[in-house]
Formats: sequence, structure tokens, C-alpha cells
Amino acid sequence: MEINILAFGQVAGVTGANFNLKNEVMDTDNLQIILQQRYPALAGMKYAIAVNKKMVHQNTPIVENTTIALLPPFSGG
Amino acid sequence: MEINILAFGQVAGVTGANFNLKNEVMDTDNLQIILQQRYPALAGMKYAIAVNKKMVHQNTPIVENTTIALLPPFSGG
Amino acid sequence: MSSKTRNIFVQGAIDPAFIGESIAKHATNTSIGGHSIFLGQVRKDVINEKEVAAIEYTTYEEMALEKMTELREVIFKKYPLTCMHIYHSLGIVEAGQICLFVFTSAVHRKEAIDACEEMVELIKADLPVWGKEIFADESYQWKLNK
Amino acid sequence: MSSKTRNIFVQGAIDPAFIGESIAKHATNTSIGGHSIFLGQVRKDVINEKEVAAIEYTTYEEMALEKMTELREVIFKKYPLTCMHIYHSLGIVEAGQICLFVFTSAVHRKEAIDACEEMVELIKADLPVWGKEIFADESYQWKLNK
Repeated sequence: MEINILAFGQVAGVTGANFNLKNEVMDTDNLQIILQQRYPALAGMKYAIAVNKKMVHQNTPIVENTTIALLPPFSGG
Repeated sequence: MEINILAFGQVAGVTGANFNLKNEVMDTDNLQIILQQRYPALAGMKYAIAVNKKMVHQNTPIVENTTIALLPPFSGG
Repeated sequence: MSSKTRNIFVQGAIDPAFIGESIAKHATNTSIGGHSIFLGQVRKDVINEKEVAAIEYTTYEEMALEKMTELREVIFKKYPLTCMHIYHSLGIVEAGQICLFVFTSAVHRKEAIDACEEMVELIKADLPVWGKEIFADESYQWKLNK
Repeated sequence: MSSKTRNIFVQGAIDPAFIGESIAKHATNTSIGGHSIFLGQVRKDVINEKEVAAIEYTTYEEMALEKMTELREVIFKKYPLTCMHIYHSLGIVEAGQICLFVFTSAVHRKEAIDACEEMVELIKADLPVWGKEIFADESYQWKLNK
């Protein structure tokens, strides 16, 4: 399974705005570990994960065709 | 002493916008009694009295060169 | 009274384009982070089957301007505002038109929003202004503020 | 989702003249008694002796528009509004320019005012938008909302 990940704000500055992971990614906790390994600069960077455009507040399975987004704290307005 | 009185809103509809009282007027309580006699239509009409552009909340003496105004409830905005 | 007395009254309705222009003027004040605006609009209320066509506003101008100076001082003491502008119509304002424009600006949004709301309440309660609701058949009744 | 998804985003600053025009459009809705408007303006903050020249806004648009539909529903359920309009800038907005325009209208002022304030807080907290504060020397830092 290849998953496509969108990133925004300062996270995008580290990962790029759009990238793929070819690893087997089980769930969002697992995703964070993989991201941390691939992008050490994410350490200490606060971000939330959205799965199919909804913020996740607990570990959430990642299945085929899931849209993943990495969202640093919002600062609109 | 002749005193000049300004009236506004529905009170002005009864008394006119500007009128004189030639009676001896001691204070604001006294003024209300005189007005009531002269303009029976004021009965049941709610209004406050301003003396020199300040609302009075208790009986207030009326001296020479006092500006008196009769103010029905405000309805600006 | 040390503060300058400003005139807040305008004849007839407040033009929305004027509101746009007032906003634009604040672009040069780059310490402002938030503006709060309240606009009163004349409602075509139906009272005893008659529609309000317009409100005619009158004031005790001398007292009103003194009161406004006082209210401005109250608000500026309570909130750290960058500026505040207030306009109230006199004379005829037709249903659908703007009769009150309260505009506060501050470094942070909270102060602008709270000051604007409080100013609107003070104007409604304390400003010697009277609205006469004029019906389509030219009869009228005096407006009551809630 | 049954509600229509509206686009709230505009490229660059929000023109004060557009705000005036938006207000003018409401003259035909004569049930409205009060409008409340909040405007966010980009501040020329000084951070480590450098002035903010502009903020560049980006968004996760698909998610943001879904979220806005949801927030609109929350507000319309809670307050009896006549209407609500929201615009947020994307891209570069210079210091002194308007980046957020929230506009609520209701029969009575209280509902318009409360709904506008609550909507502003929801937008700041829940809308996936990011502001990059760009300094005069082209360096930048990511904006943090309080």
C-alpha cells in the first residue's frame, strides 16, 4: 500500500507539501513513528493528523484510499 | 422668573418642542405638577427631566438660567 | 470637559460606501489587529397590520454630544482601543437603510469586540435620541427600545 | 452533507469597498435590525527588532470548506440569524490590509453580535489555515494564534 500525505505550514517546510510513503502504515500512531524516522526535523514540531479531512484525536487505522494530512496549529484570521 | 423648556419625542407632540412657563417653579417635582395641570395629555406619558443637560433622578431645584428638557424614553439606534 | 466634542450625527441614512471608506482609512494604522462594527438597520416591522416604512430620528443634540463624550471616555478607560467612530442618523431613514454605525479597532480582537458591543448598549440606553416609526399611510408611533 | 459548500477564500487582501458593497446588498432584506462585522487586519508587529511586512496565508482548502459548512450549521442552529457571510484571504496580505471578514445579520442586535463573535473564535480555532509572517528582509516565522 502506498499512501499519499499532504502537509501544511511549517510541517510542509520539512516534508514538502505532498509526498508518498511506501511503507506499510497500520494506523496514525504508526505513521507518526515512520515520519519521525524519515524526517528527524519533525521532532518537537507540533502537528495534528487529519484522516479523510477529519482531525483524529486518538489512534486511527489507515486503510486503502485514505487521505492523510499533517496539520500544524492553525493560525488563520 | 420665566423658564424655557425643551421637549422631545411624544412629549413634544403634546407641549410643542419649546415653550415657556411664567409660573414660579421651585424645583423639578413642582415643575411636573405644573406641567400636568397645563397639559393633561401628559398623564400616563413617561418622561424624565434633564436640568442643564443632565438627567435628574431626584427632586432638583430650578434656578435662574436653568435649561430644562423633558425627555421621553430614548429609542435611538 | 477636556475631551473634544465630536459630532456623531448625520442627516438621513448612513451610506454603506461611507462604511467601506471608513474601514479603508485604517489601513495606515498598522498596530490594529481587529475591527468590530455594529450596524443598526431600520426594520420593516408590521405593527397592527401596518408596515413601518421609515424611522424619523430626532435628538437633543447638545445633550447627546455631551453624553457621547462621556460614553467615549468610559469605553476608552475600560478597553485599550486604537480608535472608535460612531455615527447616528437624524431625520428620515427608510426600512432597509443603516441608522447606526459603531466602529471600534484594537490591537487584539477581544477588546474591539467587547467595546463595540458595550458602546451599542450605552447608545441605546443613554443617548437622547428618539425614533418615530412612520407607517406607509403616514400614521406613526414612537419606537420603544428593548 | 446536505448544506451547500460555499467558498470563503479570496486571493489577497479583502477590499474595504467590497465590505461596503456587501453591506449595501442587505438593504433589500428589511427584516434585519442589526449587523455585526468583524474584520481581521494584519499587524506590523515587531518581533526581534524585525517588522512584519505581510502575512502569507495557506489552507487545506477541501477540509477548510467542509469545516466551514459544519461551523455555519453550528452557528445557525444556535442563533436565529438572517444571514452570515465569511471571507478569508489566501496568499499575501500586507500589514494594514484586511484578511478576515465575518458578517452576521439578525432581526435583533444581540443575536448578530453573539453569533459574529462566536464565529470568529471558531474560525481561529478550527479552520485549517496557516499564516506565515513575512518580515521586511524576506525572512519569516509561522504565526501563532492565541
